[in-house]
Amino acid sequence: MSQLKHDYDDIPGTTVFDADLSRKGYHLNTFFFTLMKQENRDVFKADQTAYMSRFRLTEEQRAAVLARDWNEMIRLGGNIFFMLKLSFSDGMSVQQLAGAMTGMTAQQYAQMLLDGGRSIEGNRSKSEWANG
Amino acid sequence: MSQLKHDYDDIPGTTVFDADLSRKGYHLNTFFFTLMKQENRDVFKADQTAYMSRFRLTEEQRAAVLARDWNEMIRLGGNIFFMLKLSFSDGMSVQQLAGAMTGMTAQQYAQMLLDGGRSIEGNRSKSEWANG
Amino acid sequence: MADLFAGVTTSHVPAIGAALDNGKTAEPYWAPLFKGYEPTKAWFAKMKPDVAILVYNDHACAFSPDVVPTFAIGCADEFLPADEGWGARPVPVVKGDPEFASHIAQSVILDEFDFTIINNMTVDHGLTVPMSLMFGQPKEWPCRVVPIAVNVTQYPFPTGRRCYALGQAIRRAVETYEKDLRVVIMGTGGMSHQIHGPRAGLINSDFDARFLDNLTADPAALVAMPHLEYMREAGAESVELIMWLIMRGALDDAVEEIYRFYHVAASNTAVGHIILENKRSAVRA
Amino acid sequence: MADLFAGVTTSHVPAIGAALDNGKTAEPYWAPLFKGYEPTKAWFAKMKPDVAILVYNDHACAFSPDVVPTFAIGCADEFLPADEGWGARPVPVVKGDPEFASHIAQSVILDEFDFTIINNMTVDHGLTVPMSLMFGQPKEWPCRVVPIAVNVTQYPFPTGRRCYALGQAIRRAVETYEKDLRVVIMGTGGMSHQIHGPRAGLINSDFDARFLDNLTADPAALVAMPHLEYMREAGAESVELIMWLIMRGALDDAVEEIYRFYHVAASNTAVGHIILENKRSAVRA
Ligand SMILES: [Fe+3]
Ligand SMILES: [Fe+3]
Repeated sequence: MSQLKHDYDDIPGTTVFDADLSRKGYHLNTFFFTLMKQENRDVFKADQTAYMSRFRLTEEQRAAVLARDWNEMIRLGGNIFFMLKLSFSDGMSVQQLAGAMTGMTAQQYAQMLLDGGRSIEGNRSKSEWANG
Repeated sequence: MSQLKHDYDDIPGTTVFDADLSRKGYHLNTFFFTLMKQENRDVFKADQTAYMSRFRLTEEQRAAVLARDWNEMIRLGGNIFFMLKLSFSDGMSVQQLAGAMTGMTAQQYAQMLLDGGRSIEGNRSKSEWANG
Repeated sequence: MADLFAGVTTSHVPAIGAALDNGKTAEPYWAPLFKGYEPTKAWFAKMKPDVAILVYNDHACAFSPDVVPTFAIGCADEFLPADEGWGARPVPVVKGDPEFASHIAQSVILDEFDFTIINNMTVDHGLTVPMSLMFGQPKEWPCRVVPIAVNVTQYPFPTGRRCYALGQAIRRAVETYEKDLRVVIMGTGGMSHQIHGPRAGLINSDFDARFLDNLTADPAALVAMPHLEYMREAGAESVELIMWLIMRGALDDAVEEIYRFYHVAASNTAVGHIILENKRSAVRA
Repeated sequence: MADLFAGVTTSHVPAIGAALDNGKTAEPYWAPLFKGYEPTKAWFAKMKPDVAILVYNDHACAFSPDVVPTFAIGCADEFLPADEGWGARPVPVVKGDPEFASHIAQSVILDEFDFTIINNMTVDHGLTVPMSLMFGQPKEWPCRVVPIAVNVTQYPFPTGRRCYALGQAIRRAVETYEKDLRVVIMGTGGMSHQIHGPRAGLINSDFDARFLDNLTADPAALVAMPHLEYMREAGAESVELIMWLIMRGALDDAVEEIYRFYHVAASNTAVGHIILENKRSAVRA
């Protein structure tokens, strides 16, 4: 295994939003932040691409938003708390948003939580995950 | 002498901008802050009263601004660094602004600084000032 | 003299607010949770604090990507509920206590904590959901609030040790405030949860139980825990638990655990809640 | 490895910027002042730092009345000069060093300093006037800048002791940065001045001389000085001098005073300026 840049890089399925990601996602998160106003949400929903053109997003970031590819948004610097503005605008609950990032169906994910949640066993380290 | 609320209350001719003044001057300083944009300065200069009506200033604060009564602005919660936006908008130098609060003419004040500035002797405590 | 007599911690899950606001508290999914807070509401109704120092994290609502304060204190007259993307919660305006907040700010800054003073901000579910859990749905909140916002948005967050020390500094600040005030401090956020990425949905009830036990009895065992351990063991977002250490630092070493409640899960989150009274307060009561 | 080899302090009077921008540097009023910075410009041209950590105070330009951070660090790519009421100064954009700034932020936050991280802000005369004094009027500034803004707008300010300790934490941060960087730290503001109220125009050259002497030789004598003493003895706004202690804390105990300049007055302010090199750096050079 190559040396990790940060201790937290070993946690599987997890992205810690640090300064590097903050720089990468600055304009993306600024875009999300504007969705806290109804008038902005209205304009965004009427024409997502046009609204996003107001912000200095990369092509990848724009595509990830349009596709609602939440894991990809995180990879591109999206911060989960800022992303909630978009998912709330879409009428999603936090459970629906989180579930959408796991590869499970909404029902499977909800059931997992009813059953006590994802176990910590086997989920501490990337070394425990088949695909890291 | 009555007990002072803060140790710094004993410094003559001086107002320390603390939390109490910050609350008192919040809207006044917010108004000053907007003068950092040319378009706002233009609107303000065209009709000062109309521009100030956008902010929740007290009648006393409005009057002090119109009269350019700088000491009064400070008494009413103005912070010197925010007030500089107004004096710079008026084309005053910091020396002209500071001098205007001393009761000296601009020339007298400039000369005092050329001569080494106001002495600390006699200016440490309100007890040294005839009128406190 | 102001008297900080008790501390309360609770998770602050947004879905709890939505359940309340949409009249779903009696539904089978939600009823056990709200039942767990009934004793709390009774305790608050009896104790009648004048002010709550409410430690929470802003979830990217008051603070844009431009500004990330490690510790921020709200010194405004009032705080409007934030519109987090689906309209503001239909809850009362949160009334501040500018004079008390400014006293705390001044005291902790001179005590070498580098606060950011906030004179205008909205407050999100991190603050309003705990208010709803403690007080239900009144027309006006029954106490004033001093909001203290802690950065858990962008790493690095303040350390657990720093948070605990801040609590101690807040205690010193309260003890030097001359007005008669009954003060409670609340630490919110946590417990186990992760709401992003393929590992979302993680819950570690053993971790939570140990955390609750130690919070009352042995907080020294918690202050040295690195951020990594929270994030790895109890989900990335469980690091919000550092805010509970601020609450604990503000209390005496000797506390009585008045009430505890634990519930899995609300939405993605393990809900933990505890009420601690300083033993000296219990004696006086 | 990054090497913090020297510290520089200077007053940051706005009128100095205006004199430069308006071509008045040869006028009798201004010539002695600018002459005093000629050796400094030569020193910078020789030492060629890659980055300046520039400690200053925002004069209510980047920070509205809504937000008052005690310590803020600028992690952006670049910082535009602020329009303080008469248009922005015609100086180059200030280039940041986001990676180095973020490293410092991370290091000092984990070291229990409660920074506010700023990802977007303008910079006022407090930062740009020192740049002009060090570098003159180039098309591009010859080094990158990590701005650190200290609250001296709203009382209470951080204590001198806290500022000095922050300097020490910054030193530790620089020492753990892996890139080869030649770093200088600048503390700006002061010296004697008061620009408000009936006592405006106060200058206390004895105080300033003692401060300069102690800054080099005995900073421990300065760190305990309460805000009251600055404000009373050297004018309310002289409390900006606490920022010089951040510079000093970042240097070794053993420093060599390379240059000193003192001039009364520029506009309302006594201008003080000092260059200190770490002795170990002098050995290596
Ligand atoms: Fe939260
Ligand atoms: Fe200054």
